[in-house]
Parts: sequence; C-alpha cells; structure tokens
Amino acid sequence: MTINRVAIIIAFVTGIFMLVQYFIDAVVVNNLYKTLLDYYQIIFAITMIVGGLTLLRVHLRKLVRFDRHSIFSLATVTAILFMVISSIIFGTGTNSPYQWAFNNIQAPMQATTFSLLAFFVASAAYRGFRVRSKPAAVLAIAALIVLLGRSIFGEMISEHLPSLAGWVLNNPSVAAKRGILVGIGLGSVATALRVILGIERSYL
Amino acid sequence: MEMSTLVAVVCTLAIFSFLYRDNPFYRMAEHILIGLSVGFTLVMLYNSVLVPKLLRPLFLEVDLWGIIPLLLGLTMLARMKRSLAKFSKPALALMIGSGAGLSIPAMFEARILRQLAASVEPFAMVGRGEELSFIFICSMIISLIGVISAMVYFFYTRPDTKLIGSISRTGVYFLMIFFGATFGYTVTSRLTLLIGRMEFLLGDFLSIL
Amino acid sequence: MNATNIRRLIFLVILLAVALPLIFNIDLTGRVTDETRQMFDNIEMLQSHSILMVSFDFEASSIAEVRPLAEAILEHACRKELRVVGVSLFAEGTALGEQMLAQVAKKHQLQYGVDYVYLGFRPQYVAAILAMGESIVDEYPADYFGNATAVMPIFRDLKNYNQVDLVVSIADGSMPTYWTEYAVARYDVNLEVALTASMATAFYPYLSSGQIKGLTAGLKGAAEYESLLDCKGGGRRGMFAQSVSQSVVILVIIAGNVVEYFNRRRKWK
Amino acid sequence: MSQAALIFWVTLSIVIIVYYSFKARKTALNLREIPGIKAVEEAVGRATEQGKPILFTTGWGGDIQRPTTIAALNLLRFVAAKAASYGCRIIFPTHDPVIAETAREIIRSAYNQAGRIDDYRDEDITFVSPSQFGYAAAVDGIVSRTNPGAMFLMGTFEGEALILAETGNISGALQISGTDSTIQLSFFIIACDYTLIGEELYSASAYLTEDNKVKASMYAQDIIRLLLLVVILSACLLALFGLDIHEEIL
Repeated sequence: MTINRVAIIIAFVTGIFMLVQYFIDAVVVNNLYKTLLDYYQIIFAITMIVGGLTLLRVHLRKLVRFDRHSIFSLATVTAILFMVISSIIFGTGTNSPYQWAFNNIQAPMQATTFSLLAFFVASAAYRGFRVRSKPAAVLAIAALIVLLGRSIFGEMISEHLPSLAGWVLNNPSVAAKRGILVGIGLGSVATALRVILGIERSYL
Repeated sequence: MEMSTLVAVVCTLAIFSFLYRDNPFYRMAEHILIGLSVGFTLVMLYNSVLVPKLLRPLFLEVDLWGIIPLLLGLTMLARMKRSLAKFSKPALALMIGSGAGLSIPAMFEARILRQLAASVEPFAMVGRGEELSFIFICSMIISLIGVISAMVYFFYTRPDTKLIGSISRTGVYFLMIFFGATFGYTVTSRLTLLIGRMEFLLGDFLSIL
Repeated sequence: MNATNIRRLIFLVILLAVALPLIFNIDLTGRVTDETRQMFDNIEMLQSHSILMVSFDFEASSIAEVRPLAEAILEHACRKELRVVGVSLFAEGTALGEQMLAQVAKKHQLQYGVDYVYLGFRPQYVAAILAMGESIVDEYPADYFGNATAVMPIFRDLKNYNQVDLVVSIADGSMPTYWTEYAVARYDVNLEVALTASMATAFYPYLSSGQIKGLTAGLKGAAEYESLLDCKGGGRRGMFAQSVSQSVVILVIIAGNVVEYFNRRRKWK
Repeated sequence: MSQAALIFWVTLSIVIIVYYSFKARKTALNLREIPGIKAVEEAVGRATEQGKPILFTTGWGGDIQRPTTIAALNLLRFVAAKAASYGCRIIFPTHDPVIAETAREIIRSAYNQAGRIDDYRDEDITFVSPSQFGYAAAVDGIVSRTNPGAMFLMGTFEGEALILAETGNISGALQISGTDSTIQLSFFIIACDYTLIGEELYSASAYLTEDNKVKASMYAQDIIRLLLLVVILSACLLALFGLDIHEEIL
C-alpha cells in the first residue's frame, strides 16, 4: 500500500463526505464537518510556518553568499524576525511596534502597489482597445459607453448616457457573464470529480 | 510632520518608482514588504488559529483529539526535506479531497442553477401578468439570447453547421460586451485607489490640499 | 517614440489628471441618485439616541474608496445624535474602522461607552452575525480595548438586533451577502450597504428585492451623500479628480485607435 | 431553487461524467480549436530560442483546494515537460507554500524524465508572500529582473491580475492567461496575447496531453450543457404561461 494509494483513498473518502454533508443537516455530520474545517485551518497554519521557514532559509543562504544581492535578503530576514519577535515581546496591541510596522510600512506599500493599477489600466487600454475586427469594435464601444456613463461629464453630454450604461451593464453584459459562469461551474465540477475519483493526480 | 508619515511617504515613493523602471529603491521596498507580510501572517495565524484551535485544547484542556491535526500538520514539515516529502501526501490529500467535495454542490448551485433561474425569472413576471414596459420585454429577450449564445460558444464538440456557427458568433459579441463593460466599470475604482494615495502625498505629506 | 516612452507619457498624464484636480479642489457632484437619497433618508428619519450598528467589512487596500463613505455616514449619525455600535468582520479593517470612529467621536465630543462603543474583530463572521442576534454582550464580553461591555451604559437597554434600529455594512467584498442571508433573513434587521464601486452591481438585486433598505457606492456615492449632508469630504474632493482621470482613459483609448489607423495606412501604402 | 433540484442535478452530472470518463471513447473527439491552448507550445519554443526563462504563476485568489488551481497545475505539468525537453528555465513564484511544494514536485520530475536533472534550479520555485500585493510586488520584481520570454498567468486571480500582466508586457513576454475570475478576465483579454476564458482553463490539459479520460469528461460536460439549454428554453416558455417550474427544477 504505497503512500500515494493512501492519499488517493483519503481524497476519495473526504471528498465524498464533504459532498454528501452539504445535503444532510444531522448534528453528527455538522460537527464532523466543523472538525474537518478546523483540521484544514490548523494544517494550513502549520504549512504557512513551513513556508515562512523555507523562505527564511532561502534568504539566509543568499545572505551568506555576500554578493551584491544579499543586502535585499538581509532586509527580508530582518523584516520577518522583527514582526515575529516584536509581537512576542510587545504583543500586537494598537500601539505595539508590530501594529506600527503594519500601519506605516506594510499597509502604505500594499495600498500603493494596488494603486499602480490606475496607471496600468491606462497603458493597457491604449494597447488593448485597438479596433482590428468587429468584435474588437464591440469591445471598445461597450467600454466607452460605461466609462462615459459613469463619469460626471457623461451626464453633461446627455442625461440618457448613465441609463444606457446601466442598461448595458445589467442586460447583455450580465447575460454573457452567466454563460461564462455556467461553463466555469461545469468545468470546476468535472475537475473536482476527477480529483475525488483519483483520475487527477497532479498534486501527488 | 511625524516620523511615521515620513516612513509611509518613503515607502509609497519607493513603490511608485517601479513605474519608471525596476531599481534598487523599489527592490528594497519589495523585499521589506515580503518580510513584513510573511511575519504579519505568521503571527496572525498563530494567535487566531494555532493557539485557540490546537495548542490550548491540546495542552491546557488536554483534549487528545488535537493530536490528529498536529500530526497531519507535522507531516507537512517533512516537505522541507526532499527524501521525506512524500509523507506529507496524506495531509495534502485531506485538504484537496475536502476542498473538491465541498466545491461540487456549492459551485453547481451558485454558478449554474442560481444563474439560470435568474434568467428565467423575468419570463415568470410576464406569465404572472405583471405590468411591464416595452424596454423590459426587449431586454428580457436580448438577455436570453445572450445566455444561450454564450453557452453555445463554449461547446467543445459542437457540429460545424451554419446555424450553430452563427449562434456562437453572436455569443462572441455578447462576451465582448461583457469584457468591455466590465473593464469600463472597474476603471473607476482603480483610479480611486490612486486618488487615495495622492491625497496622502499631497495632503498629509506636502499639505497642499 | 518607442513603446517605453509612450507608456511613461501615459503614466505622467494619469498622474497629472489625478494630482491637478485635487490641488484645484473644484467641487463636482452631479445628480444625486435615488439609492443614495434612500440611504440618507433611512438614517435621517431615525429619532435621536436610536442605535446604529456600523460594521467595517473591508481590507486595508480599499481604504481610499470606503473612507469617504464611512466618514459621511458617521458624520450623519453624530449630527442625528444616534448611538453608534462599531464592529468589524475583516481583520485588516478593524484598526482602520476604530481610527475613523474615534476621529468623528472626538469631533462631536461623544462619550465612549455612552454615545458610542467599538467592539472590534471576530474571525468567524457567520457565527458572529448570528450570535449578535441572540446577545451582543455574550458575543463581545470585552470591547476592542478589552473593557467589559456588560457594565457599559450603552448596553443597558441594548441586548440584540431587536434594539438596533439600523445596521450599515461598509464593505469592499461579499460580506453584505452574509448580513442579508443571516441577519436580515433570520432576525429581520434593517440593513444598508456602503460599497466600493466595483461591488455595486452585485447588490442591486438585493436592493430591488427589498432585502437591503439602501445602497450607495464608490466615490460618487460618497460625494452625493456629502452634498445631502451639505459638508465637504473626501467624496466631493475626489469626484473631480476621478472624472478627469476617467476622461483621460477615454482619450487614451481613442488615441490608441488613431495611432492604429495611421499605422495601418502607412503599412497599406 | 429547492434542495431536491440541486441533488438531482449534482447526481445526474456525476453519473454522466463518471460514465464517460471510464468509458473513454477511443475515437478522437474533434474538439473546437482554442487559440490560447495552441499557443502554449509556441510560447515555450519562443522563450527557448530567445534564451529567456518561462514564468508560470497561479494567482493570489486560489489555494491548493480550489479546482482552478488543480487545473492550472495540470497545465504546468505539460509546460514543464516541454520546457525541460528544450532545456528552458522555469520560474514559479506563488503566494501559498503548499502550491509551491506541489509545483516543485511537478517541475523536478519533468526535468528528471527529460534526463536534464542538473538543469533543474530549486530556488526558482518560491513561496514569495501570503499578502496579495506583497505577492504582486514580488512577482513584478522577478519579472523585470529575469525578463521571461513567455509568461503563463493561470488560475484564480483578483486585483493583482493586471499588475502582473502589464509588467509582463513591459518586459516583452508573450503572455497566455487563463482564469475563472470574471472581472479579471476583461483585464487579461485586453492586456495579454492569449486568454483562456473560464472553463477553457480546466480543459487545457485535455487538449495538450491527449488524455482520453479528461477529453471524455469534456464530452460529458457538453451533454449536461445541452440538457441545461433545453431546460432553460422550456422553462422560459412555460413561465410565459404562468407555470413557474423553474423554481422547482432549477
């Protein structure tokens, strides 16, 4: 009984159980379901610690090489250790160093990385909306209608524009989205089934 | 202007510098962000998952059931050594199997049945004899054509007859409307993100606003 | 001009399209939509000292879009002398929610524990929403700062949703669906939602079916709410910058097609 | 939408998919052509000619449990085999340590089978950061420093999708994307060279690996889709006459 076979049996048993428990409201089943969810969260938390340790090991190895890149690995190692150690010593209260680092370093960097999208949306639009075929024309027109309809200037051009944009968003657009979602539903159900039946073994 | 605002400004400019080109200033910010986010998540997971759900029940309340997830979790540690990596497969199978099982009914309900029921609902309103405008009727029919043609487009083994071909081409046009409208619609909130950062830089830092 | 320089030019134009309007500070709101007016009226018609529960359900990265909305609603609640109970069902939104509530409370000299309270974060959001239907004090024995809630004056006549006149979920994701499925369906709560613009269409069906009483979204919603409140906040300040930068995106799309037209003509020659 | 309807449809779909999966049709099914999938091989070849690496990432939105991630890792199996045979370097950054370990296993065994185990570089498969924009910033850094010839953005993406796609375009990579996130699909359609729309990502491995079992389950999906089409049309017709059967059977 190789370890792969054990894994496939576990995948089959838990898969069928989770599928069936969706329909059964018995107390025993619900408790087992909650326990499985707790197991998953615990395993995930431990794998994140494994991931953190692996990342630390990778950067420590780069650090030891003392080439021109190791200053960056030093930054990552210091940042990880700072967060972990400072939370142990000073806790994670509102004015702890841990919260200070989150509020003044991590949060601004994350918000700024997200805001890069404002620039990338424009450069992608410049390149992506070139009308080279009929479908490409429909793509550009739909985007322009919604863009104009949702801006103040759109209202000034004609007060029907916002309602036209609303109509496009709530009718043809939602219809096509449903066509896509049905496909995604079928595709993911088939993939999940292949995993449970052991046909899909890429994860082993 | 406090120290913390200055630090936040330096971090913001470091990330923005990537727009010009990749540079050491950005690379340092990136590596600090990686470290902080890993540290932040480790501490949060320790406090909100490991302590309440594993360590306290296992060691304080001596609830021996905690042994099972602990062992499964520890097999994950085996992955750090290639020769032992295969011992983590049972824990992996548990996670992937339960996820697969859970997704089948949930995906089927949310992605298929609920969507299709919503496309039929307007027709039921007509059937109930409700007072509906002409625009509503046209929109209802156009939406139905959209769902049907988009679904026909996604057939893998569809015969190449003229009728099926034209229906699926109609589906392509509906898909293009969806992609264009969604792009136009999401641009607003992406621009707002930059407005927030500029208000921080111009307001809190340079206090021009 | 090669592709890299064109891209940098576009980035510069977007930067100016956002920075200059913010500096010139032109107030531009446009027509107030019915949804925002409905949202405003629901709070306006509450008597003073009624209980408003505000739930901060967003991640740190969406703060730019939800802050103006949250500040407008909290400002309105303070003007109406409502008693505000703050909660958060998203880890990252917890600290930001507390800062905003503290800021508006200081401005209106509200007394903590009497006029307003901040209960903080709960990881299992479905369990938390359901538990507050039974008893808020049992779900939150201690508030965000660790003080015991049972002894607070605000909880003397506040046990669960029955005493809560209105719940407002300020969200950037699907959290309001859990509020509707568990709080509205099971405890008949009056629910309103303030959302990021990209989440709005997902919740229009809930508004038309009456499950939620009011909906307002994005910077435009905040600007409209501020004009109803007749005060100047992040919404109205940002609206002009948003419209100008949005127009720049439109011009960039048109420019892309003009360049394409000339390239094709040159190739055709 | 009643519980019985859901049970009916889930059971019916399972029966059809299982029946066809195990009765894999010998005759080759002529599947419709999907340009994005055809371009996968061309992309790997192009990167190898330019002497540049390939970058493959599965997005911040999905963990190992999600079927979309499993489908993406399936496609990685094919891409890794092709790249290993050409001797091309593969870089795989991710936000989830479990996905990192699974991908490591796939890529290492691909190099092993191609007999090029010494070309395999373990530190190219990295767990970079669990946070959405820590992950996006890290991948941006890797893309602009390694200048990949081809980029595969496959899996569940959220706000970070366009950040990665636009950075990939800046570095001149041929980009093939595939996702089940409907909002991000519109960004990928505009920013990438090829895009697999929703379910096309799930079927990519069937097209590439000639795996009859997976091909057969796609044929089964078409049957269920046909059934659903018939049900919607008849439900709409009946609803017009006041028969709300769609509440029961959908």
